[in-house]
Amino acid sequence: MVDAVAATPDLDTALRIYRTMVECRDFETRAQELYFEGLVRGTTHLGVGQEAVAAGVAAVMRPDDWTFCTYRGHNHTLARGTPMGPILAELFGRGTGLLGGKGGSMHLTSVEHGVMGSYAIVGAHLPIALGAAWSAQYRGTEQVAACFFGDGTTNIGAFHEALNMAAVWKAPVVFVCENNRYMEYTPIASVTAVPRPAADRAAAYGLEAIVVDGNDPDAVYAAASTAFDRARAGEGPSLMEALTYRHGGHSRADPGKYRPDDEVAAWKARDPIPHYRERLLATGADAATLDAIEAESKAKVADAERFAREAPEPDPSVLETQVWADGGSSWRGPAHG
Amino acid sequence: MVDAVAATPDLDTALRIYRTMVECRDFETRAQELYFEGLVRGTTHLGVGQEAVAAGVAAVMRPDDWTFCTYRGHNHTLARGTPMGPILAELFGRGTGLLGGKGGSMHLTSVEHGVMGSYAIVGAHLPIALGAAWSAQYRGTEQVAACFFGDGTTNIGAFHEALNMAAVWKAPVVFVCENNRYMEYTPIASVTAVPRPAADRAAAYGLEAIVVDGNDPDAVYAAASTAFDRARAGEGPSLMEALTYRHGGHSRADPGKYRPDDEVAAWKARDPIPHYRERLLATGADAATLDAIEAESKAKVADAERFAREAPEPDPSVLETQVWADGGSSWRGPAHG
Amino acid sequence: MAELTYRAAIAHAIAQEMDRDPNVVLIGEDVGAAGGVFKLTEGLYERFGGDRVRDTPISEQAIVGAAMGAAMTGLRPVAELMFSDFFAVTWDMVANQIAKSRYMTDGQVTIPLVLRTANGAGLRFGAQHSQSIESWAMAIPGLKVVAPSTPADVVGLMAAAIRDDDPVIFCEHKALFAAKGEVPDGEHVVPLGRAAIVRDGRDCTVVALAAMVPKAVAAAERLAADHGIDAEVIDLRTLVPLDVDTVLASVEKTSRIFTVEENPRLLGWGAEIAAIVADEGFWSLDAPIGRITTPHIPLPSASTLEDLAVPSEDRIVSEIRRRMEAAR
Amino acid sequence: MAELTYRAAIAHAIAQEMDRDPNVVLIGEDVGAAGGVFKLTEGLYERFGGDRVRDTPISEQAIVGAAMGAAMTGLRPVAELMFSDFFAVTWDMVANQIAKSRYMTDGQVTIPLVLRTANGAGLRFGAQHSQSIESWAMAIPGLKVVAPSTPADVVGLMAAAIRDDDPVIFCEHKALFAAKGEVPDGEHVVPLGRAAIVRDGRDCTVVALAAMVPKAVAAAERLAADHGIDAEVIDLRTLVPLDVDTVLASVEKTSRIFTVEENPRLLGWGAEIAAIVADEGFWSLDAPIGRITTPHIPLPSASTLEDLAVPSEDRIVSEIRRRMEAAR
Ligand SMILES: Cc1ncc(C[n+]2csc(CCOP(=O)(O)OP(=O)(O)O)c2C)c(N)n1
Ligand SMILES: Cc1ncc(C[n+]2csc(CCOP(=O)(O)OP(=O)(O)O)c2C)c(N)n1
Ligand SMILES: [Mg+2]
Ligand SMILES: [Mg+2]
Repeated sequence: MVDAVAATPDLDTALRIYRTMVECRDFETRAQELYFEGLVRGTTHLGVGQEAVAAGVAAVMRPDDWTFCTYRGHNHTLARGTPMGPILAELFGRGTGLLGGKGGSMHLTSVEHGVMGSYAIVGAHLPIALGAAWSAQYRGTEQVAACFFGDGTTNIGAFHEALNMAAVWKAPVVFVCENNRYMEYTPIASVTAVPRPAADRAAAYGLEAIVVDGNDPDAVYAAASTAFDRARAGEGPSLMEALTYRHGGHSRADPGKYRPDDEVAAWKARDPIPHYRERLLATGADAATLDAIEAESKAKVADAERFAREAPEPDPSVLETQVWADGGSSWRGPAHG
Repeated sequence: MVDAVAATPDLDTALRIYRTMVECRDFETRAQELYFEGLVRGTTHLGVGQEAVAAGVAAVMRPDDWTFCTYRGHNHTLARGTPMGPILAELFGRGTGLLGGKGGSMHLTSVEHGVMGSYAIVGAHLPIALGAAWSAQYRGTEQVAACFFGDGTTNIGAFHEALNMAAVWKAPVVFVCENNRYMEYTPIASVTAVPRPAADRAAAYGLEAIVVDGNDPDAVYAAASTAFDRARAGEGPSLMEALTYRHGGHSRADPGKYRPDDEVAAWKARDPIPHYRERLLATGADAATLDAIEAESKAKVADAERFAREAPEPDPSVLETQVWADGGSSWRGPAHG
Repeated sequence: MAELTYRAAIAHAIAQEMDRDPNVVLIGEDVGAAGGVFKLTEGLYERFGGDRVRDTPISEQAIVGAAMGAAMTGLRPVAELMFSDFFAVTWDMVANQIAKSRYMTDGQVTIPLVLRTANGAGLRFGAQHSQSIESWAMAIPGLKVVAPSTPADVVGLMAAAIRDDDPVIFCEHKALFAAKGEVPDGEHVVPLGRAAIVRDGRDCTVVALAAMVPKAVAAAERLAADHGIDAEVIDLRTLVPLDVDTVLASVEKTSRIFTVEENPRLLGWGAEIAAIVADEGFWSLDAPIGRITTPHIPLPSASTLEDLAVPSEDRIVSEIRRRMEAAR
Repeated sequence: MAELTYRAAIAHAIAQEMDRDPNVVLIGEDVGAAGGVFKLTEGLYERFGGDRVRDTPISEQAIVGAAMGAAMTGLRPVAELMFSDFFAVTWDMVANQIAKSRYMTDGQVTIPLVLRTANGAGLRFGAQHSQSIESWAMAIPGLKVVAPSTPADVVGLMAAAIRDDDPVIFCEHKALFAAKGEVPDGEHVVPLGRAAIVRDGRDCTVVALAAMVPKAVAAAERLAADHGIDAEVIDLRTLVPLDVDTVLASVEKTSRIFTVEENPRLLGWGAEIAAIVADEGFWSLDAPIGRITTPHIPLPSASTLEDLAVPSEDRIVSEIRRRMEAAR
């Protein structure tokens, strides 16, 4: 375990982390309710319980750094500052959604905020994040790509290829495995040859094994600081494994019943948000500040809900836009004239 | 390094190993000449210099064990007893070739001899070999699948997926990496994050790191014995890395000039065949026996060449056979009638 | 006869074959204890045990490759790809290894396996979880391709697919999972390569597949009732083998043909049907061949947009009507 | 004008664009110091250095994925897939990620990259190293698809592909590597989506691509000289965008159309051409549409068999002649 000594967030940063976690939690909790109301369509994958990873890493990122995440990407998308309204409208499938209704929950992207996409096919974004890092390296911009994925993702081929190539190229990419112990409904331990699906593979790419308490944002922050510094210094990629847990099921209506009750209870007792609140109070933050953050978060979510409820359905005309860079979708050559 | 103490081939076995190596060498040497004569068509990939791996592993295999190898598969195909004539005729693209002219050098297969195919897309056969092993496990036959591949193959996704799943399933498969230091023209070290492309990854699958002198058939034999015993005992897969070298280029007419002269010279000086001859003479074999093996090999190759030269071109009618198990290739539903 | 959902028919069909042949095994992600993310394999793990119903890691290349290796050596594996879009991750195994190995070895290896997959749109899952990939498979020599539209065909075609000695891509349509239908009692097998004429008609031929079949039938009823157009609807059921005879015979009768396809425009299976008819059925044709497809776009996730993208009953009706009237 | 081989035209074209734009970079297996296994990138590493011309491990998913990530963030990568068959290994990156991300993000990301690959048969490399995969790519919305038949088009279309803001699959035909042709001096760019009429004719239209173009032209000369059939030959050059207008205009003139395709029978690009003509060009047609293709089989390696499989000049002549005479 990397402990939180290496780099510790100052109070401002810690409050920012707390705000991020609270907002993520409030947003997703409400989104789930709206799913059961039938307003959120398609599928969603919540990161409730895993917020410390998103918040801790985002806190070390520069605005021009890049986030690549998965279908379980609400937290990561929010953590970079993407506004809630368009995200929720996107979950509703509305025209003013973040992606105009074309992508949905699984593909949240806000290039403006450095969120380069949420990827829904397991493993695909690891090479893509490496590619962004390569571009930063080539252009000498000192940008870093952060790439988030789950424990289950460590068993797919793209993981292996991306890690090796990133290491060989010394690409400035930080791979963050959120080990929440399950790939959908199957315990990761039952399908993985090593106990730590990411960390126990690090050596296969000449990398250090980094395991971090993914429910402790300070620990995540510390490990991320080291990894980002290393990346910016041209020393190459890192692979960190953050141990965490999703409170709910894998997606949508999944109640997550395949998990032992006591396991769920133990992890809920380690909920990162109330714990961090305690720590903040113990280390100098005052309750009023935290209360305000919480209230502001609730208000933001309410605003977002209003925005999403009022958002129009997508205009039918957009169906055939944005396949190509010219904005259209024609597959015919230019008309002869 | 696993040394040759664990299991040592008895004299008979050692002579069998020697015979295999000599036959492989003679066959490929002649095949290359015939390539330059224009009789061998398409492409070939020689294993000249790497014979000890094929011979050492084959010597521990049961007749009903399976070999899965690559486009560089002449040695492995021969080592299981596949007759030379049909192999050479296949390289000529003839109708009595091992595959009727349909597969060529890169796809040598002789199910009858346990050679379940030579695979030409890097990495593909690792999962396939695992599948055969799974079938043996399921049916309780104690068969083992041996799967040969190169150093370059360790960087492709299928390698990772197959190793992990084989380890989790404790499948009776022995993965043998023939590390000949090059993936086509690029030195493996320049594109791989670890010095030992296979062995340094073994721990990522909970496996022991096994490095063996791939130019020493006894060392290969010893390591393979352990691995096959383990597989048959239901203890799961092994991954062994055999250090070796191809004397020639990657394929066809490649002179292999991207390699330093002294590197080539050093490895040629470690040619497994004369070295093994020396060892055999030193440990009880008599020269006449070895001479006879060599002479018989030459005669076999000459016979094979005669067979191949006389072999007919494929009959045009076979073009459209054997797409389907019914022997044909029709994509139309059965005629109504 | 029992009424089953399309969803339940899947597990029923697999159970029928697992009962019959101990070499039939099932692997895939979450197919075991969890019964599949779509509950398509529910009860099989309990009934046949972990040796025959195995959960895998997220390793599609290993899953499909292992199925191939097992099929080559005596088993009849059924492997699930959770979403058909994931075929792309393992396309080498499917298109290069499984499809070609028999031919490349001149028949030395036989690869009796079934790759089952949740295919198609309708759940608002967006571009990477809603594709119809049957046309990808049709383009690869050496693969058989099946896409049932009813619970009875799920059972009958699954049985035929599992018993077949060749590799079969078996597309289970997500939008049909809840659909109900009668399934014959006892063993039920439907041979591959036979289309079904699901509605007789004289004015035009409408060729459909999977989820487009009920839509085409409903559209045909409306065309008949509201517009006096009597459409014959053919459910292809399998793309390979392809029942060319049934299509040509129908066109001979009707002189007009439409395809109704869920896939994107270019090189959907309808293009092959059109090309075949424009050759072998040319002299029967009285009017241009119409293909009703998704536009050549990735699928959007918003319900409004997804519904616009995939051919709807309304669009089928209006397109056929417009063309039939233009040709009069 | 300088005479170049098709092979040399490739490096020449890439160099032209690398000179012009520092964001153009090249990656792939053995593309650097070794100059490519087919010597297609010879000299580029020496000229542009290891930062711009990078060797990779055997990791096609990482190669193509990295190209995508780089393209999204400001570079214009050109990535080589050594053989087009290997697209299967990375099909998810190509078909699911690269093709769809712009649409899924409603245009937030732009992916200007070129995936170059050695395509097609003729070298006796067998089923896994000889495929023509341009039709696979054509079926995926979001991909542009280019397949030049001459050195000049290699240069001009490569320039257009690299400058294009969309992903382009660029198929370099192995059987043409040694072919020579004139390449214009100075900067040469050929817009995507324009077919070339390479032989004027009045009796029938023959649509071809890549290595089938010279065969179709040679066959047309023989048809004219020996059989009085005056065929118009169209080199499509790009499948997406597809120059439908040129094809339809030609069919309007000739009333008959044939495709000459190297790919297997089912769902080759010719099926799409046939389907389009059977719809939009239907009233121009006087006879069935003929597709001359490889049978629906994997490609065999023996020279005798490979030559039988792929359409030959002889087969093109006899097939067109047979059909033209039947229709008279
Ligand atoms: C290639 C591929 N295979 C399967 C899936 C289906 N799937 C979606 S999420 C998931 C589990 C992923 O587990 P993990 O990586 O641990 O991430 P988590 O969902 O726990 O965040 C699976 C199997 C997929 N999307 N892509
Ligand atoms: C997926 C894939 N990528 C690239 C190739 C081209 N290729 C054929 S052999 C080879 C090198 C393989 O190196 P290695 O695994 O070390 O085996 P060796 O040839 O040295 O025996 C490459 C890149 C291929 N066949 N398949
Ligand atoms: Mg997980
Ligand atoms: Mg090698």
